[in-house]
Amino acid sequence: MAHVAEWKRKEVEELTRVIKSYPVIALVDVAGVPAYPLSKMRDKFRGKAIIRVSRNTLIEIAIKRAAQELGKPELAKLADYIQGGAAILATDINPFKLYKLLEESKTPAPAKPGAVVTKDVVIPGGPTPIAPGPLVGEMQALGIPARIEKGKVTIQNDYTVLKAGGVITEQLARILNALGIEPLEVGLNLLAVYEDGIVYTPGVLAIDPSEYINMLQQAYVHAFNLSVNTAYPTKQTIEAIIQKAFLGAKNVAVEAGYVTKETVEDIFGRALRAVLLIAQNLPGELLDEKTKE
Amino acid sequence: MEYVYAALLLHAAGKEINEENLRKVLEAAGVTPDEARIKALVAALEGVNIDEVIQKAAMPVAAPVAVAA
Amino acid sequence: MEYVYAALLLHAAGKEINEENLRKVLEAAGVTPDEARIKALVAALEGVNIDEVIQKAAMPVAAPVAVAA
Amino acid sequence: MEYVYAALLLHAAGKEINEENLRKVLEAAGVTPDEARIKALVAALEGVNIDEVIQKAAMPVAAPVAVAA
Amino acid sequence: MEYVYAALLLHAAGKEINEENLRKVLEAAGVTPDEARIKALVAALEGVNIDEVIQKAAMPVAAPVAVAA
Amino acid sequence: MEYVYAALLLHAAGKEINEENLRKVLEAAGVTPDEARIKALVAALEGVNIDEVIQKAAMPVAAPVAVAA
Amino acid sequence: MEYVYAALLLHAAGKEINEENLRKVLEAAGVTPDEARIKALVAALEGVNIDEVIQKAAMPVAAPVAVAA
Repeated sequence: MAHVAEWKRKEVEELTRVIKSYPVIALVDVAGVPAYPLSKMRDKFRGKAIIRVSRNTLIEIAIKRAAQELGKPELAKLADYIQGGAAILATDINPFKLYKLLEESKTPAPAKPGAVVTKDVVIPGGPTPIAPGPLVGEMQALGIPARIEKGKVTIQNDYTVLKAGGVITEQLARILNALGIEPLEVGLNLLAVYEDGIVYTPGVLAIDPSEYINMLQQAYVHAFNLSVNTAYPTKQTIEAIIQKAFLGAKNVAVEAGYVTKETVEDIFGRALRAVLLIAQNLPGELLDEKTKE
Repeated sequence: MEYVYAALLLHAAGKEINEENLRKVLEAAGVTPDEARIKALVAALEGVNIDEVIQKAAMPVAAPVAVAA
Repeated sequence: MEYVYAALLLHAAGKEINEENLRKVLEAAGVTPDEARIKALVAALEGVNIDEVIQKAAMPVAAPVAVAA
Repeated sequence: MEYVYAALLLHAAGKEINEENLRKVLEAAGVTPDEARIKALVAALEGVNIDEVIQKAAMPVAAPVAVAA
Repeated sequence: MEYVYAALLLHAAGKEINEENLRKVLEAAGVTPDEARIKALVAALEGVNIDEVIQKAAMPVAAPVAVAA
Repeated sequence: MEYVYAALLLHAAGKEINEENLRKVLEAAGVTPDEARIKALVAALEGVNIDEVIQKAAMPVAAPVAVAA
Repeated sequence: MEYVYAALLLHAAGKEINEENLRKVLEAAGVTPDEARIKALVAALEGVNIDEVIQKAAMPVAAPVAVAA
């Protein structure tokens, strides 16, 4: 490190210190994030996380040094994920929550030619502020159902003009900007997170909350079924247990044609329905007034 | 269900649902009436407004299921 | 409806639904049988699968269910 | 429904549903058993597959019965 | 479900659902009562309006579903 | 439902659902275990195939109603 | 499902569903906790109204009625 400039040495020392003082160390890509959103992000995470933008090489050295000094070899692997304009985000926040927070804090940005969209780009149906002009022809050329109504360009119905993963062309960028549609997202892209000997990648961290909701409901249904089916009463299931027993008893009585005040309606109903169903097949002159009603 | 049909037949014919009538109808249908079942049925129907029950029973519960074919 | 109840009673009793049997059951229920209606009923029920109809009438409707996962 | 509950209790306990057992259970519940109802229940349950029936929904069907309009 | 049927039997018979009564009914059905289960059931039934709960079960299903065939 | 969840957790973990294990899990969850409820649960689950029981709908399900139009 | 059962147990016990509590409950059940799964679960359940979610699961649904049109 003898030839290393003084500022670089200080920078690495500072980065190493930050990495060593937080349990959760994330690598984020700040390339393409303008200064203003980045400072807004810093404000948002103030007190919860420290964001340090630096050169990729210095970040790599700092991560490896911190790993060595802490005796945590797994931490060094985080350096493998450095790409783009990497920055260190050090925090106490659980990696999964951190990913969620970063995703939620992304803000929409105007279309740029050559940019890849992460979500489908939909042009909503309805009137637009655009006056008739050559743009209408360009829209129609892309399949957008644009028409002129009352002197304004109107979109007939919602139209997906670009699928997720698609590249914005110069022409589309012009149209989207004219329509005021911002199809891009600006924010910190999480590259990888380290905590407790594990490096988490976005693929792992992108959890689907609805899956967990489903599992919760499934678990509850399991508990409910177990309780009711084994007649082990709990506050939440005692009513269902009583109902199950009652319905079972009623079923048996109805099936057996054993008339009680609880079953008379069902039993007579069956007989009556059988009669009505048969009556459907009978010629009209056989039906008496009651059946004809 | 013989006993139930017999009872409903009597009711539809405007006759009283009592032990004797049930016995006669069942016998005419070739059933050897079980005294206990006859008595139990008559007892169970005591105080039951059959017209009301029939009317309720005839109404399809809820609306017929809407089926998208 | 008496005629149909009588037919179902015979069916439940395992007896044939023919003119004679219907006449006997109806008379036991105090109904003066109308020959034409008896004949028409017997004719109409030919080819009807009564067991199937009864089963349909007994079919349960959806009960409140806690969904199995 | 006392009689039916008593029968299902016996069934769940793996005991035979007969007159004597029903009588014992009903008496233990403070009910003075009615012989006719006991006999009728035992007779009615003959041939009924209780385990199967219990699982079926109790609700009568809304079999869309199109009554001739 | 023995314990629950025993409880419903007592309820239908107009008797209190307490440990002693449950024990008597279960024994009459030939079940050796498990004290813990009896206690758990009695505790769970506290404050439960059985008539209301049963009536809810007897009610026809809320709304029929539209089913794609 | 704490007790049921504890039992399901033990089952999912491949552990025996016995009084001691239930007690440990409940205590770890900050619940002071009620001996009667633990005993009742263990008794209720005896001989029960838990995998089967948790999948079985608790309420009777209507059989598919085939209605001929 | 161990992790989810553990979460519901904590919820039912009125305890917070956090990493430490989950770890304790799982360990008491003889499970060696997987840190990643615990973290993911805690993150996923943050802000989720569990009572509401459960109630939706418990909602009685009409069983799928297959109707042949």
